[in-house]
Amino acid sequence: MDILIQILVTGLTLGAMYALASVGLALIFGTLGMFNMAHGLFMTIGAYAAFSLSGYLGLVLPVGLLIAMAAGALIGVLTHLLIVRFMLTGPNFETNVMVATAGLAILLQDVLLKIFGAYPFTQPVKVEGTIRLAGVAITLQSVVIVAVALVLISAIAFLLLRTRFGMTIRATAMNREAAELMGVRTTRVYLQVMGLAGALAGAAGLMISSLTTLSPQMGGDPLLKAFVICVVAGLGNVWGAGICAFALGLLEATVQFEFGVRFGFPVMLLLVILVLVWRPQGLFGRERVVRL
Amino acid sequence: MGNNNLRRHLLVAALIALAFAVLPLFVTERYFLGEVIIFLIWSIVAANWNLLMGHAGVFSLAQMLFFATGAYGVAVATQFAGLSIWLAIPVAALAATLLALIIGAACLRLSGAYVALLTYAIAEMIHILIVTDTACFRQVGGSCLQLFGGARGFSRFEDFGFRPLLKADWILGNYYVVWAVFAFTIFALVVVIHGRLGLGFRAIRDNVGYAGSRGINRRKIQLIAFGISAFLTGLAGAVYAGHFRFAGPSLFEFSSLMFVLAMVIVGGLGSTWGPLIGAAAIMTVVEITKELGDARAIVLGLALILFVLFLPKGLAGSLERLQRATGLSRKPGPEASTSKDPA
Amino acid sequence: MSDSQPKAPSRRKFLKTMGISAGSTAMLAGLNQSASAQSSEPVKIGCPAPLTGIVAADGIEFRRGLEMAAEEINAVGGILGRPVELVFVDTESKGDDVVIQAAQRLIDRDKASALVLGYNLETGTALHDVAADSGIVAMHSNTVVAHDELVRSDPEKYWGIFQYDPPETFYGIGFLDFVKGLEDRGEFTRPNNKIAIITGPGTYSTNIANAIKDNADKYGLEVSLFESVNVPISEWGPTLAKVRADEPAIIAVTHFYAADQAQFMNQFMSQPTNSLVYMQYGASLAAFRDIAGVNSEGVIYATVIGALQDEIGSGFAEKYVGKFGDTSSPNGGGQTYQALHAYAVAAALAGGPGEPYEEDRNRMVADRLRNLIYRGPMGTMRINPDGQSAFCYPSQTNDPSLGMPHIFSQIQDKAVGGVLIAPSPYDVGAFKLPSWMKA
Amino acid sequence: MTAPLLARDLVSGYHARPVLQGVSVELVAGRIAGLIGPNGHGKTTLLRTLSGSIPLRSGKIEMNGEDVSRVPVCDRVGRGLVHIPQGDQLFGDLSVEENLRMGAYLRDDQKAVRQTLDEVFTIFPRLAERRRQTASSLSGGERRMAGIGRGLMAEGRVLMVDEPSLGLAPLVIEQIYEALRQAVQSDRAILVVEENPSRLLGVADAIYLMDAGRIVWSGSAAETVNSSDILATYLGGH
Repeated sequence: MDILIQILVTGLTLGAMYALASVGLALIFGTLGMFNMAHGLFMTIGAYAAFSLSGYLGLVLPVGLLIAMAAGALIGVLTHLLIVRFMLTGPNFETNVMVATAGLAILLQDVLLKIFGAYPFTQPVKVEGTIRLAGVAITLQSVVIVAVALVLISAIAFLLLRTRFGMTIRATAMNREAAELMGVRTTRVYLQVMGLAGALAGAAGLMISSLTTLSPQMGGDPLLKAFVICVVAGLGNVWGAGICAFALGLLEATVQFEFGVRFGFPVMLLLVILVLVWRPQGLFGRERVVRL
Repeated sequence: MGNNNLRRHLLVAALIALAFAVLPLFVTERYFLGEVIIFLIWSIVAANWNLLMGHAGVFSLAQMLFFATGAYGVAVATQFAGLSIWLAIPVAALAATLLALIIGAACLRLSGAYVALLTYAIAEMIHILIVTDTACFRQVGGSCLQLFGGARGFSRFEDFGFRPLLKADWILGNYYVVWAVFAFTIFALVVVIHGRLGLGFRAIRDNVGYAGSRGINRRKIQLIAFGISAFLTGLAGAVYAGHFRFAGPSLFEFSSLMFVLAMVIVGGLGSTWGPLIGAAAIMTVVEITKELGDARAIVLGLALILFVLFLPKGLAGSLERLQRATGLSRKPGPEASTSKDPA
Repeated sequence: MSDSQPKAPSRRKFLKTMGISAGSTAMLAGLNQSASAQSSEPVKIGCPAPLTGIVAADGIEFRRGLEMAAEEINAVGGILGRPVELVFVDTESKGDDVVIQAAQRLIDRDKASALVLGYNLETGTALHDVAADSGIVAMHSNTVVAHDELVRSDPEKYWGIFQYDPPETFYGIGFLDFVKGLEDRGEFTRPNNKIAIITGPGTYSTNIANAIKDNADKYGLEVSLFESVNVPISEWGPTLAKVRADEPAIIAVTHFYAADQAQFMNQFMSQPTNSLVYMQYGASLAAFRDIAGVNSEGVIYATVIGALQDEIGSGFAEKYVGKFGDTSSPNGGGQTYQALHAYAVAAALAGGPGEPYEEDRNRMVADRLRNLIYRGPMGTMRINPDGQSAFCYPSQTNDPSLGMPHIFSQIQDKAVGGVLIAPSPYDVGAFKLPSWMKA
Repeated sequence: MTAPLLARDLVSGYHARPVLQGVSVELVAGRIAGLIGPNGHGKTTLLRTLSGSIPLRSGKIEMNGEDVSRVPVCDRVGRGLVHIPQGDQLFGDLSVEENLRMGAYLRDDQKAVRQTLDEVFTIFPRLAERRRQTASSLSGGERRMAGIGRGLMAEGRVLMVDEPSLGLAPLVIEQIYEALRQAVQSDRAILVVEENPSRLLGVADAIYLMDAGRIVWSGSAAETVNSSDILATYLGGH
């Protein structure tokens, strides 16, 4: 029983982190059809922003969260304005943008290394303390992470499904040209999506850094897992990504317990390989299937 | 036209191979020769990636996995199977080919970014499994050696054997082994790119539906591309392992992948000689940044962004355009080379 | 080192302000004075270090340690009048191939007379051939037994390659001996006979873990868990669940990344088991205490190369932290710091270093190094001629002045770093039963 | 009086290949113009050029006397130019009603939008029945209705419809043309593209015949009837 709860807690915590990391990625892919290889760095920048400004603006979580989200949104918007915008209509957008954002990731990571050094700083913006559930201790920060993930994902769900802005994003995602014929300024929609996804990444970065530490390469691992989740869920499927994140978090925790820690991630990757080979549209996906 | 092209490029290949054959007459410094060896190897890897990505239109991120397979193949074959390195090299290249055919078959139903994801997932899974393996396969002295070398990889296995033979000039022996693989590769690539196979590549890359209606089997062509590219890349990995006496997981880390990708992109995707130009350019710039302090990552990152944005055809493309512009209009300078093509 | 010092400073104060100058720098200064300056050509010292990538934090400490040592050496006239000039090449936390390239570059391009470095990730013997081929001295702290084996296989070729700390194989047995010592003195009574071993990937971690595993039964211990984890690992839930399901008397974590170890403690402490917790290397770094905070208190860690807590060691640590800030780690920087000082003394004694390929000159430096007993902030460096690694105290010699101590520390106050609890005579405090354990 | 839409000597195309080689068209308020011609000769390209989806290489597009040649798509929509593209081009995962509301994307007066929505539902009662269904679940005819309905939602002054009858049952075609006839009565200018000219003969006030990227013939509805042999030559015996 203890063990079951322990695995559940680990799985949900992992799941929440993965969900935060992958929802933004899915949103960008779903709307722009682009793999944002710099998404991990968006997270890292969010985490460092909260870390650096917390000294001035206090250590309260909501403030830190806002800073992280603002920083993520800013870098998302800048990425769009300075890089993505120029490539959207060009040939080979899909592959070119992967290369360019990968370059951006290398660049930003090195800039962070030069500014902050490699020291693994601890994230001051977090909640201390533990609670007990049936004899198992659970850190409050884990609870916060799960809560933030659920709130943010619900907020995104509400935004996409229930607002005019969300409808515009979805319409643009489904058919850019038709959306333009409705009078939608799709370049602006893309910009907003990049900002929104950046904000989500920033929040994810803050949450991840509160469980681990800050380091310039901290985004690499969550990004990989976010890719896994997005593929398994079906690329661009925001809901699927949220659900899959929690499911895969639980799967990873179970595999780690049953078969050994080192098999956790390889099993997830194997899942991606199987999904891509047998069901390329993902478990929940319908749209944007590139098959020949 | 195709035949003429083939002959012209074969001539270029011969000149390049000749130039590198006589280079050690002028350069004796071990570090510089070592860098040229590495340049030759990265050129092979980049050129083969370009074959797969630029010519056959398969955006595979498993390139360094093929390279590592060649290197690991040599390490495992010499260390565990007791094979001579000269036998181990072709065996390792064949192992890379076999792996590529399996991965290629798995990729057949996918295209574009999906291929990138699948190939990357495969490479990453193998990477993690190797790196986290701590079970001793064999005890070597006081350390244990895992079946695939673990996080450390293999080192100090049998090399080409030039040290006892050439003494202080051992590196010349290594140089000519690598040169031989390089020369073989560039001739092979010219024949592939400008021969019948290349025609098929271009047909499927440019228009899949059209190529299909012309009876060109996309799956078969892409599998062939995977196979050739991986064989030559594996060969490069094998001689790399022989040169450094090393095969380890860092060979197929993400950062290594990006390093070679930068060469392909900067050189020019889909060109013939672009990857060589790109490898030279990137290595030179990285070398210069070492003098200026540590700017390697910034240079690589910027190169990837700027070239994709502003020079998607790479240095090879710009060179060609410059050549055409000056050749046609006899009017050198930027005005001549800017075309007004809105596409 | 300001001019406005009182004329006769107390010895304490002298040590504080001068760092380790009391010992070796004075000797070097003496040598420099007696020799007429040979030339003003700088002595190039090359350092291939992991300045980026996963172990960049350590690589940057190695650079700092060298910079501080070079400054001190140059302040007393360099090596026989020639200033020391440092050249760094980033090895990106990668493998042998990159280290070989970096070393070759430092030799051929920068004309390095010697390579002085800390460790490079997962490359035990990469630079040996490069340095040997060019006839220069190389000093590293890769901490691998493979070094000894290679040097032993061809001592004539590897005359100039030194591992200035003992190989990692001493860690495993040293740890078990340490626990036995605690038990013998009645400071610790094991609640059961089980030991849980958690290793990371990589030769260093695995070799130590295997040494503990293979020798556990000799100490009456039974391995209840042997888990391999990957890098980075932040969620220890499943591993801890296994630990909690079968409570061991001792938990040994040989996965050596400070941040990961700190997370282990944070999650362990939410529901601790009645076990002694031992951590390899990472816990010795400031980052560990910073991240784990109060949860770090009670942890035991060991290193075969760490700053001692005596006058020399503490003086160095203070100066180092004063120079590079609170997030710097004297345990990292101290390695290269001590190595460069030792090299400078040996080179001066030998009448100056040679350029690459000036093998005879460099051989003299190597001979001096081989015979030098050098006492720095990390303890005594004395090279074992068989294998050319530093002697380990107490595993190889029972004279503390003749071996580099395998030191065990316990974090007893998160604010000040570990208290050295073994071996004597370097210990400055006693083992305290961690708060989570039942007496 | 200036024309709601006037195009002069348009040249445009995809990548290196120009499709339109100097096309001029004029639309008149309250009139339906028909554009006919064989497949693959630039009819759809003309519509996409007019709406701004394809950039103009040379020539000039004016709306009510104002040059809009360089104005982006969404701003042309803002000026009242509505392009109902070929095929469905619906937003598959949105409901029918959401699709229709997207048509009124630039309109702020929500009350008026609701009124237009009711009007569209009156014209196409089938859409009212299906309003909660996702667009991708509709039948071919229903999708075309939704597409036209979505175009009507914008209340634009110029309506361009690409192949409204392609592949549909005669009854549905009749319904769709009825909708266009109603639309033109509120003084709109309409351009309808059809491959089959017989559909347009009773509807259009003027006909343009397009071939190989040029307008090769144009005339009023009456002239068209008299010149049926020209049409037959171009269209291969309809």
